[in-house]
Parts: sequence; C-alpha cells; structure tokens
Amino acid sequence: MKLYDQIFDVVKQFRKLFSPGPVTNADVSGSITAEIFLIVSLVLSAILLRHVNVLLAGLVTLIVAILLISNIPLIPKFKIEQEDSLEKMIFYAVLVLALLVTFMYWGGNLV
Amino acid sequence: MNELIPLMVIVPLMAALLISAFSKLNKVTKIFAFVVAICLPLIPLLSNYGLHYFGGYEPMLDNVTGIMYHPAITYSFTFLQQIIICAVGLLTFLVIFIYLTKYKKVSGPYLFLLFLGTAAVTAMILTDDIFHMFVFFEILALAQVGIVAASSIDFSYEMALKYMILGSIGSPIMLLGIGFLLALTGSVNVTDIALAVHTGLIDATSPVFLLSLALIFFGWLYASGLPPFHTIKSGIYSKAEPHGAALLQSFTVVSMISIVIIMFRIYSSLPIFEVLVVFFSILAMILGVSLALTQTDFRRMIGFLAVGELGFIGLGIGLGTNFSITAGLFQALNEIIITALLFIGFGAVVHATNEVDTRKLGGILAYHPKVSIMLLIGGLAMAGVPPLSGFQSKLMLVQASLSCGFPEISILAIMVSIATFVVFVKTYYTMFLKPKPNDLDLEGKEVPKSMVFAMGVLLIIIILLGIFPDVVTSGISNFVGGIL
Amino acid sequence: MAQTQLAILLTSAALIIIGLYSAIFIDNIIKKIIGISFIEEGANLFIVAIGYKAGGVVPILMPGMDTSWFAANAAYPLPFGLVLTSIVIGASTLAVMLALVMVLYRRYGTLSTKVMLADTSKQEEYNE
Amino acid sequence: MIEFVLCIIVILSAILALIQKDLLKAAILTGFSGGALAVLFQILLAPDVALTQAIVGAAIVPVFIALAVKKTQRSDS
Repeated sequence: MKLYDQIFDVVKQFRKLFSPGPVTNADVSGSITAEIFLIVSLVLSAILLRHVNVLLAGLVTLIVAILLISNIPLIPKFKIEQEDSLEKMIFYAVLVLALLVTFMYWGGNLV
Repeated sequence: MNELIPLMVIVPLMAALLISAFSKLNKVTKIFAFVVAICLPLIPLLSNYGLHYFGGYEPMLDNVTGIMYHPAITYSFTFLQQIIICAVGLLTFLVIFIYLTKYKKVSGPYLFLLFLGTAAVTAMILTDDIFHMFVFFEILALAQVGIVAASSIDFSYEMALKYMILGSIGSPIMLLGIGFLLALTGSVNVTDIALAVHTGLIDATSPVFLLSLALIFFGWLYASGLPPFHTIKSGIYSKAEPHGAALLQSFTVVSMISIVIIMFRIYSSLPIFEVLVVFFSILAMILGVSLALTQTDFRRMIGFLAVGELGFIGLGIGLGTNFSITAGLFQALNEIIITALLFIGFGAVVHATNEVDTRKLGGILAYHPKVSIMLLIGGLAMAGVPPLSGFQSKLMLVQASLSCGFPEISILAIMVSIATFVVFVKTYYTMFLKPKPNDLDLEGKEVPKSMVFAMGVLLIIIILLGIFPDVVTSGISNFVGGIL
Repeated sequence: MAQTQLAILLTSAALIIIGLYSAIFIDNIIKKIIGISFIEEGANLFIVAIGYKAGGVVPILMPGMDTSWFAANAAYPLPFGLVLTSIVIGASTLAVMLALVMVLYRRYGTLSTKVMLADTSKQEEYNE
Repeated sequence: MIEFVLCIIVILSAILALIQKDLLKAAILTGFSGGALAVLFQILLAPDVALTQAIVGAAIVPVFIALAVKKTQRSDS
C-alpha cells in the first residue's frame, strides 16, 4: 500500500511544479509520462553495461531500478537541478570537465 | 571551378561587413541582403568537388620520411559539405526573407550577425585545419550571442550573458586540447594529425593524447549543447526571435557535426571515444525529451526537443560503422530542416497571439489552419512517422544499432521517438485543438505570408527527402567511406 | 633549462585552476569575468610554451644568418601565430561580456550573480 | 631567474585581483598580470605575441574593466 500511496501523491506534488498558473490535465499526464520515461530509459541504459560484465550489469540495473522507483516523484527534484541559473550550470559544467579529465587521464585505456 | 569554394565563406562575410557599413541606406541594404541570400544556397550547387589551398601552398612531400605535409589552410569540399552548406544557405535565405518582410526598417547589425554566423559555420564544415575551425567556432559563439541579445524578448540579455560565460569556459578548454595535439604532432592540419596517429608516430595510448581528447570533447559538448549544456542551449533558443532560433539551431547542428567528424578522424582508433560519444548522446536524449515533457513554454519545449534530437546524431556517429555514421549525418540534415520548420511555425503562433504559455492558448486550428497543418506534419516528421524524412533517418539508426549488436540502444531510440511524439501531440492538443480560452483574442491577427512561404518550402524538402532518401544517403555514404 | 618550461607549464595550470575556481565560487559578476579571462590566458601561455626551445633564438631570419643553423635553433613559430589570434578573440569576448553586464546593471542595480543571472522563472517573479 | 619571478607575479596578481574588495584595484591588478605575461612571452622567444599581449593584456583589458566598474559600482558587495 505504501508504494500505491506514494504513486498517488505524485500527482499532488506535480501541482507545485506548475505554479504559478493553472494545472491542466495535459501537463500532469505529460509529467507522469516523463516520470515513467525517465525510469525506464535509465534502467534500459544500465543494461548496456552487459558489454563490460554481465554480473555487474544485473546488479547495477537492479540497484538503479530500486533506487529510482522508491524515490518517485523524480521530476520535481530533477527539474530543480536542471534550472537555468548560472551557478548550477557552471557547477555542472566544471564537474563534467573534472570527471572527464580525471577519467580520461587515468582510465582512458581501460575500455 | 574550385575558386568557388572559398567564395562560400567570403560572400557572406563580405556581405556582413558591407551591410553593417551601409545600413543607413535602408532600401539598398534590403535589396543587397536579399540578393546575397539568394546566392548562398546556389554557390555550393554550382561548385565542383575538390580541395582549395589558401595562398596556393600545395602539399609538400618530405623526401626523407615520404609523408605529405599540408602547409596551407585547406578547404575540402565534398558531397556532405555541399548538401549541408546548401541547407544552411537555404535556411539563411528564408530567415532573411522573413526578417526583411517583417520589419520596414532593417537593422544592419542584426543582418550582420546572421551573415556572420552563416559564414562561420560554412568555414567550420569546410575546413581541414583544427585551429581555423576553433577561430570560426569563437566567431560563431559571438554571433549567436548577438542574435540572442538583439531579440526583443524579455530576459534575452541575461540568457546571452549566461551563454557567453559558459562559452568562455568551454572555448579555452578546447583551445588547450588543440594545444596538446599541437604539442604532440607539431601540426594543426587534421589530415597530418590523423596520418601521424594512424601510422603510429604518436602513441595513441599516451595520457597526453587521451587528455587532448577529453579537452576537445568538452569543447564539443559546449558547441553542440549536449549535457551539461542542454539547459543553456534550449534557453538561447527560447530567448531568440523565432526565425533567429531557426538559424541558431542549424548553427548548432553544423558545428556539432563538423567538430565530431574532425574528432572521429583523429581519435577513431581509441575505443573510449565511441563510448564517450554514445554515453553523452544517450544522456542528451533522455534529459532533453523528459524535460521537454514538463515544459509549459512551447519555445522552451522545442528547444529541449532539438537537444534530444541531437542525441540521435551523436548516437549514429558513436556506433562507428559506415551505415550508422551515414544515418547520423542524414539525421543531422533532417534535423536542420525539421527543427527550423517547427521554430518558424511556432514563431508564427507567437506572432499571432503574443502568448508563449501553452496553458493560455487553445483553438488556433480554426483561425490559422495552414500553419496548424504544416506544424502537425513537421512535428510528425520530427517524431519519425513515415513517409517523412525523420522516419528514414531514425529507421536507419535503429537498423544500424541492431546490426552493431546493441539492441538496447535501438529500443531506447524508439522510446525516445515515441516520447517525442507524446510531447508533440500534447502540445498540439493544448495549443490547437482544445477549446479557445475566453480571454484569448485571435480575431483579425494575420500570420505573415513570408512565414507561411518559408514553412511550405521546408515542408516540401521534408516530404521529398522522406520519399527519396537515396538521393542524399548514397552520397553521404561515399563521404563516410572516405573518412573511415 | 627544462626548469623554465616546467615553471611556465605550472603557471598556466595555476591560471586555469584559478579561473575555474572563480567561475564556481565568486559571486560578483565582474570579478567572475576577470577570473574566467585567466583561463584563456593560461591556455595561451601553454601554447606559447609548446613553441619555446631552450637556448633557441627568436624565429626571425635576419640577413647574414646561416639557414641550417637557424632551422636547428629557432623556436617553433606556428603556436605563436595561433596565440596572436586567440588573444584578440579573448579580449573581444571580454568586451562583449562587460557590455552586457553594464546593460544588466541598470535593470537590477546589483552585480551579484545570484540576482542577475538566476533561473528565468524566478526572474519573472522578481520583476513582477 | 627572471622568469620564475614573473611566474610568481602572474599568479600572485591574479589571486590578489580576485580577493580585492575594490573592483578598480582588481582591474589594475589584472593589468599587472597581463603585463607580466607579456614579458614572459618575450622570454619564451615570441616577441610578436609579447607586443600584442602587452597592448591587450596590460592596457585594453584593464581599461575595459575600469570603464565597466565606473558605469556600475565600485565596491564588491
């Protein structure tokens, strides 16, 4: 029942996402689609790890699926991270740069 | 007639300078801009394939090692360049035509920026010299910022400044990567560098070489608006004038493919390169489409969709076979045209209603049937519905990923197409089919004829490419065979 | 003389790291722009250091120089040409950014990035 | 020897420019950094780059920043 309640609460939480302004059916259903799409596509891309190691792929897929489903609704949290204020964008840009350089310098030959 | 090859860059560049110098003469400027804009798609069609060495410095043969060196900045013009430059030129012509008919008094600086951007992307796709590409990449960034800042939409200056600050992190990092390559090979010519890598003059597993890939790759992420730059890219699309946004996205696509082709030629021997490209492309597809689903501002929504579609191009290139790269480049050509159609069409809606929030719109179909039908077909083409052009390239991509042994990627590509379709149908319903809200006034507001004309031209190209994809794909396939 | 090159490379790395630090942590927009311009300077310094040859001569062929001696001892001039372009581009980018800041200051009355360049939807609320 | 001193000047004035409270001082310190960089380019056997950097880095950029500061506000707050 807990999971059911959580899914039911999702719709209420989406209301905050679209404030200020009215919330229409189309917007809420779009957000729910986005939610499902996000979970399914991330799990699906986790399966791609099977080209590295089958056991690892299974583990990662399970962990990602459990983590994502137990944390719904994802989209409001997700959208806060994806807003276009300069601080967040620069932070993510520099983070990606640091990860890329670190990964390539020490792990570029592992693949 | 290889003299025409440099003219593709020089004509828009000179036109830009002349227009900004003589923008006081309104009538003359209009006629001049129109004539130059007509020439832009015609020059690549008339020109022959071949190479052009600036300054006439032919390649030199080193007698000791037997290696050819390219001392001059080289422009290479093949079928891919021809088709892409022609598409961008046509788009520039349509955008300038819309702009000239929309405003009585033309602004010289704005036309200057449009022509400058076109010249910059043309040079980027033609050039065989990595530093030359970087210079035009910076010029392109300045032109993009100018186009955004020149629009009369609220908060466009803020968005321009954000884009510029992120750009001034991205471009020096890319310059640093070019510096690493220069330190390794002593050359900036892509052919020379690729030859040095493939003949084993450079150790392809050395950390310095890998680091240069990381740094240039970061610059590429900035140029193409893949994550983490997807928010700013969709932001600048939504803050530019609609016809400007149509041109901006074509600049993005062309700069993306020109840099990625150069990277592919240099780094294709490293398996990590393809992994990186596929990883960021998948991320772009997921983030772009899922964020597009939650937007209420439809210009922002199209911006995110455009970023999501870029993922398909990256996917095709990351898979690394002849067929998949052909599919990716064909998708790039389709995206230039389809997204331009959507931006112009939604721009026409903005023009007619002065409203960008989907929740406050409705019932436009009855008032503007032509625009609505054309937008519907454009959206279906983007989602990949047969027999339109988007279907052909996406089908090729799915087939390519299946034949490479990645069924997950093809499932993901189909899912992203379906989600794109959902986004589009949802927006189409709320904007065009839903009953009209009472406070929305649609009476007596006309869509400019030039916009309808531009959409019609783009639509014809979409349908033709959808029915006869072989016209383009066979030529692109030959080009890809040359770089593999 | 390898020490010289090492010192130069360390300097350019330091400049780039200072620039990236200021991009994230400094709130004042003008200082942030100053900091970001250091990234460009660091990259330029690195590329000039590539062309440097320890104990070499300036790559200008003077009359009376032996050509083969010159070819063996002159610094590599291609990176210098690239840096020239890059410096000018950096200065023009800086000028455009400062111009945009001046326009935006009139609207917001502050130089804080958190106010001036916040999320678009928050800015819409702020202006209303 | 002089190149080590110059390296230290470049880095130090860059850091000092970023911790100033007065933006005009930051502009002047940027000029210091750019000027020291120009001399460094001269030591690295690139006189043409040094000339450009001396004009752009030590004169034009600080003047631009100072103008921007004059049109906005002087203190960092």
